[in-house]
Amino acid sequence: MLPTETHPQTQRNRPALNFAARRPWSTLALLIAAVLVVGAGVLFLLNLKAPGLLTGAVVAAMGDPGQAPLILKAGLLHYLETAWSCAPWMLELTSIFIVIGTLLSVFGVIFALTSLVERKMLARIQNRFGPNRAGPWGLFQPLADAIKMLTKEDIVPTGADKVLHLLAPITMLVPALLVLAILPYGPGMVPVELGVGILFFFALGATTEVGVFMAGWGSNNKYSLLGAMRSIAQMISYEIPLFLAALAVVMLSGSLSPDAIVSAQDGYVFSFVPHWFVFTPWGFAGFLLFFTAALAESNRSPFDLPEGESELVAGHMTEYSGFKYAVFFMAEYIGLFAICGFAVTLFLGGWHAPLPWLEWIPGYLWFFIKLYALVLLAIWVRGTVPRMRGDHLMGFAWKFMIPMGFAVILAAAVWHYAGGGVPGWLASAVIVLMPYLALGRVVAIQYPASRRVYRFSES
Amino acid sequence: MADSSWIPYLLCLIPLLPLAAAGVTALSNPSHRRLASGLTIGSLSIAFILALVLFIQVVGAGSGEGGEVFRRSFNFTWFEFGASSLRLGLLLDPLNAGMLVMVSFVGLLICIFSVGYMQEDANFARFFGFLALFSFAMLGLLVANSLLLLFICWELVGLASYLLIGFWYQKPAAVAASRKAFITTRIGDLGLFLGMIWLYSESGTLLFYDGGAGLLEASTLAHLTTTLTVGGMALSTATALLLFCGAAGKSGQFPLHVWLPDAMEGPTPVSALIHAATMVAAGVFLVARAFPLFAASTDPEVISTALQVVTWVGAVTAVFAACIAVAQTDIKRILAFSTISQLGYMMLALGLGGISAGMFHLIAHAFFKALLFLGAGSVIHGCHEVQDIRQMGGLRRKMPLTFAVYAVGMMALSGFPFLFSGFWSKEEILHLAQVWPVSSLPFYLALFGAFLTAFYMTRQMIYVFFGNYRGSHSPHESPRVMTVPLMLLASGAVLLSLIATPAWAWFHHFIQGGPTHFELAAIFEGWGLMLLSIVLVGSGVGIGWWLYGRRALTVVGADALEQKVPRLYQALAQRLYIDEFYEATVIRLQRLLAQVAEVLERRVWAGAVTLVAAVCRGVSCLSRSIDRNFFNRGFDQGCTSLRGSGGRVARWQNGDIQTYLGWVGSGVVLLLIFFAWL
Amino acid sequence: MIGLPLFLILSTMLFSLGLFAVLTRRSAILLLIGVELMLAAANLNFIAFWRFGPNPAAMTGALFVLFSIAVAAAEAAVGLSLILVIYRHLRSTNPKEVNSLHG
Amino acid sequence: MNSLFEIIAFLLIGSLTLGAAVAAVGLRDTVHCGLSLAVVFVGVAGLYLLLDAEFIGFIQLLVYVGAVAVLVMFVILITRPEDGVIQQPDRRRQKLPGALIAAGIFLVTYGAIMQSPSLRRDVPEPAALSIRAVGEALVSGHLLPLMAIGVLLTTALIGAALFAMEGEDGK
Repeated sequence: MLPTETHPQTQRNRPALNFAARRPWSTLALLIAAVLVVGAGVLFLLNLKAPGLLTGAVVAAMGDPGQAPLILKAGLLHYLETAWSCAPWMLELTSIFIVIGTLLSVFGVIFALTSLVERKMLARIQNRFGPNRAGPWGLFQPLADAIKMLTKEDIVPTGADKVLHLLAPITMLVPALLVLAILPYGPGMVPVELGVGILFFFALGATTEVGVFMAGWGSNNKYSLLGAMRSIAQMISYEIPLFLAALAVVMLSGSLSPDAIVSAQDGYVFSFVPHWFVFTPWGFAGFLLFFTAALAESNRSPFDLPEGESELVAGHMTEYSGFKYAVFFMAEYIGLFAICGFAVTLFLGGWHAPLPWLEWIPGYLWFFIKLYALVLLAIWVRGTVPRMRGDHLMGFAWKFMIPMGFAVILAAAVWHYAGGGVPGWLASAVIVLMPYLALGRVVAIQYPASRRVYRFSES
Repeated sequence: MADSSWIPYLLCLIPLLPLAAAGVTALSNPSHRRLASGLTIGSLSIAFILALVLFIQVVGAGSGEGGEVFRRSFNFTWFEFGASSLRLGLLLDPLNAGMLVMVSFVGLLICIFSVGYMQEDANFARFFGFLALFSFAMLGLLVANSLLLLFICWELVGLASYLLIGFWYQKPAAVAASRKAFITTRIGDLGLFLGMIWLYSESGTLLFYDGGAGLLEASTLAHLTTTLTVGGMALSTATALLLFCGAAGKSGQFPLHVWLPDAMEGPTPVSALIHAATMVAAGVFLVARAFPLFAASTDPEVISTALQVVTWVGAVTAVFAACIAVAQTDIKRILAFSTISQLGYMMLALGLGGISAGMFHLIAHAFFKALLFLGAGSVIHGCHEVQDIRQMGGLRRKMPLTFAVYAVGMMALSGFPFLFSGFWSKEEILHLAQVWPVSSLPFYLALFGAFLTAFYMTRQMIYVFFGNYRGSHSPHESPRVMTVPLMLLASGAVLLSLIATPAWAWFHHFIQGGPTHFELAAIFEGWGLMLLSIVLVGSGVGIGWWLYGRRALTVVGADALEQKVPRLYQALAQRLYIDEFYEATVIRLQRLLAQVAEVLERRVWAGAVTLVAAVCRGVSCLSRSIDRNFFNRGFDQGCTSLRGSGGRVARWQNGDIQTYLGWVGSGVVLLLIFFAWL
Repeated sequence: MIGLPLFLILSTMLFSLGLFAVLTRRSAILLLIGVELMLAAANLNFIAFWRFGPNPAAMTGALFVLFSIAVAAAEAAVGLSLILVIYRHLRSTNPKEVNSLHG
Repeated sequence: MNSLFEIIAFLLIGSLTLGAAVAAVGLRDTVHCGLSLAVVFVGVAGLYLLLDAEFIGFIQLLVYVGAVAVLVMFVILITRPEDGVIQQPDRRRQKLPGALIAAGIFLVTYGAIMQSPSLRRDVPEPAALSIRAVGEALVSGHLLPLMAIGVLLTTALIGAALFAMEGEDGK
């Protein structure tokens, strides 16, 4: 790729901060260190305010399999306390680190797995095998990718804003990781017991846009900047329907903390249908709304216009290579996991078992099963649904999703005050269906179905 | 003729006719000579007829029972101001009835005469206009029942005399004479005016007879005599004297007689009418009219001082004028001085209490003096405007008619016995003077006056008519239009004596009331006095003939009398230097006052005015400079500095929000400092 | 000991920095940034006083900050769009050049 | 507010915010200023957390970092002159008055703080900012402001959109 001839004046007349360019390992170390430091700092802060799992050495029923991780942690802490007689704050510190460690490792594994699974599923959808060279059924493919990412030379475009180029991946990954801290993996297993968990989630969701912008701007490339602008616009416009759907759930469950929301979905109807919000008319519509907005938020599948391979190559990530690109990649997936986990807590009853008699399986397993189900759904959607055009993408958000969001809230309110009986169901069902019908009509009028005309090949 | 309602119309008609004539001639074209003369003569003749009718009416009414004199007064309100009103009135009584007849008759004759006399004059119409105006004024004066109306007509008469004296305005002498006449009569009128005002303020009315409240009626007179004024003099006496001043001025009595000789500058008919018969008689008429005022005194025996004054003034004037007349060489001047002395006689008669004597002498004098003047006029006319008697002589052959008529006049004037009215009237005056209780000096003065009169008249006759003609022109007899009035006048002078002889003193009773009876024997009643006067007249004529008759008179040589008493003659010729005396005193004082006033005027007032002007100009330029320097410049200064500072402040508002905010910030800091550490 | 004064001092520093930015920077956007800094400082003050104030139960401080954040957001939006228009019109964002009302 | 962690946290976050603020003010490149502004907002959010006002902190994060910072970035990009480098005339001279005034205000308030009685008051125990209480307060006592804010926001945003949009038709 020819070095982009830069306008003489644009030559920055200050010493280029380009140590990253020449010493890849140092950048790698710097990246990891930055991520860890920032993550720990924020968790510290949160923990100070809301001592949750991290510090609470709560030992519930010892034998309950659902509490296995807690029991382990308690045991370990007990051991440390007795054997190494550490100071209490030392204990606290270690417990925090234990939780962080488990979280990172679990989601790291899932990340690796997903990258492989995604490529495998896409391939299967496209009637091909997918990566199967590296290890049995391509199981070591993620490892191969990781090594590739690490060994690749980290190229920083000349004239690019070195600092921003470096900071962008960090500001993308950190919020994604932080969001994991508030998801209720199991009963009592919430890393940070926050009263405003949902709000925390949306706040950090918002910060990713800054990262995208940094990436776009730092790479001193018109197209990457353009891609960044587009993705930011998309993320902002889809954030609102996301928020509205969550609002409906929050309104009904009466609290912003995920734990409360999950507990609100406890119990079963007709002894086998769980109280999940998804099984309520507004809940189902809300879940659909939430899930599509979630896909858009994480720039995937039908909404991945900015990074779409056929559009602007990798959008704001084109100028990245090597480990920084890996970080971006990781941030994207973890963002997806987080948002799916969030969808699970909001609509799919968090760690509650779908059927009463399945309750013996520990809560956190249910959480991850549902989470991964959604991820697979996302991958499936990615494989099948065609990419949306730019203005349709934006139009869809503002013209349909937001009104739909309001309809869901209205339906929820009606459902709530109608006491959950049959009339409540019917009314909220009607309210929910109205926008869909309207959408149907609009689409029918604007884009009447007609035989496809092949202009260049004879039919 | 029983009711007397038509009398007032006639009374006011008599004066108004000449006025109408005067008005028309004034407005008409001066070239209409016949119109002017015709109108004037016509109006006077009608007036004369009406006067006759009234005269007959008065005579017919008789004196009524108890010696009451016939008197009708008709008063009307002239105008009202506030509560009081000014009333005028007309009066008819024997006194003014006679006068009316005399004035209108003489006026008529003179007008007829002047038609011939003024034939060649260019301003013929204007002359007749003035004559008509004069007649109106004189008649108005006669019929007036109010002192105010009398005064108005009195002034108009003065005006007419001024106009007529100065008729030939080209001659500076005439103009000076008219002005002199006007001013001297004005001085007298001043006295009359003051008296009138004083009377009005005291009595509240100016009417002579107002049904009991009139000025001359008993009640008012009583009031006037009782109130005393300055110097203890009775009010009536004081006012009487003031009225007498007016009379003296108009009739040319001693102090104010200087204007009459100079008035001869006017045309001769004027002199005849005004300065012989009528106007000069106005003064005497006034005294006669206001006689009750003059005679009023607390106790009837004592003769009021006013009358005494009148008597003395009359006597002195008579002698004084007669002496001067002796030394005059101008024919009209001699007659003028003789008029003054005869007026003195009339005043003397009135002073002595004899109203009828005075009035009779007045009427008689009017006739023969008019006659003499007109005679002189025809002489002058004949000698082609020569007035100096030394250049005449021997005219009895050239102008026999004028000589005859002139002789009749001369004899009447000097008082030839029995046949002529002059004798009887003078006789009565001498009789009254003889019995005057106060002193007998006026009697002797009167006698001496009579002698002098006879003397200067004979001198004049000899100079003019006897001897041979010494002038350069060829005298010729006047035309009939001039001689006929002369003859009428002459017959009048003679016939008048009939009504005033002691035998049948009709006129006396007519004027003063009382029954009249005819008895021939009474004619010789005062024979002693008559004999004395005859002797005096005879000696006067004799001496006159002795001095002038025997030798040929010369034009340039000294006068016969002058040869006898040259210094006295010269003094008398120069009118006893009265004019020079006036000139030296009054006029010089006047001039001095004038100069003082002029100096005062130029120095003081002019100075004051210029001073004020200067002050104003100073103040105005001061304010202008203040305005220009202080206000304008100061104001401009203020404006420019304002604009400058405005500009500087404007620069602060340059739209740069950062500077704004900077100031805000600093403001906040200061405030905080202020409050935090306060 | 982290007490109220420390927070106040911190917010005053922020405020003066913001003011400095507004007074000296040459670009309109930086002015806005300065303003945002000042607003953040003010909100910090509110919360500090709410936290250390006598009556934490009364939510006024917090609510006030909520409303202030909303208003600040609106203000930022309008401000930025204005800057946009000015830039499009005058081709420069230097406040010194934006000093006339006409045109 | 006395545990070691909190002190360390306060120092860390405070210095972070101040540093970012100084950067926002001082840096030459506006883009960097914009980003440092975002960092300042994050720092302030952190301070809110320290002051036990999580709700406000996350709202701050959501509103400021999410929207305002991005908006600022957008406008900075759009209004960058083509040549990329903003001519900075000699800024030393103009800065002096601004600096003086800013310093003045700081010193004055500093003095005021030092004098004020707040120093001596004891630190009350943290009161949890319960969301429910906030919600109720909003809806009941402060309903009018809430509505007003709604109206304000709509009008402001519509207006801002109009301004920006106007440019579209090339005026």
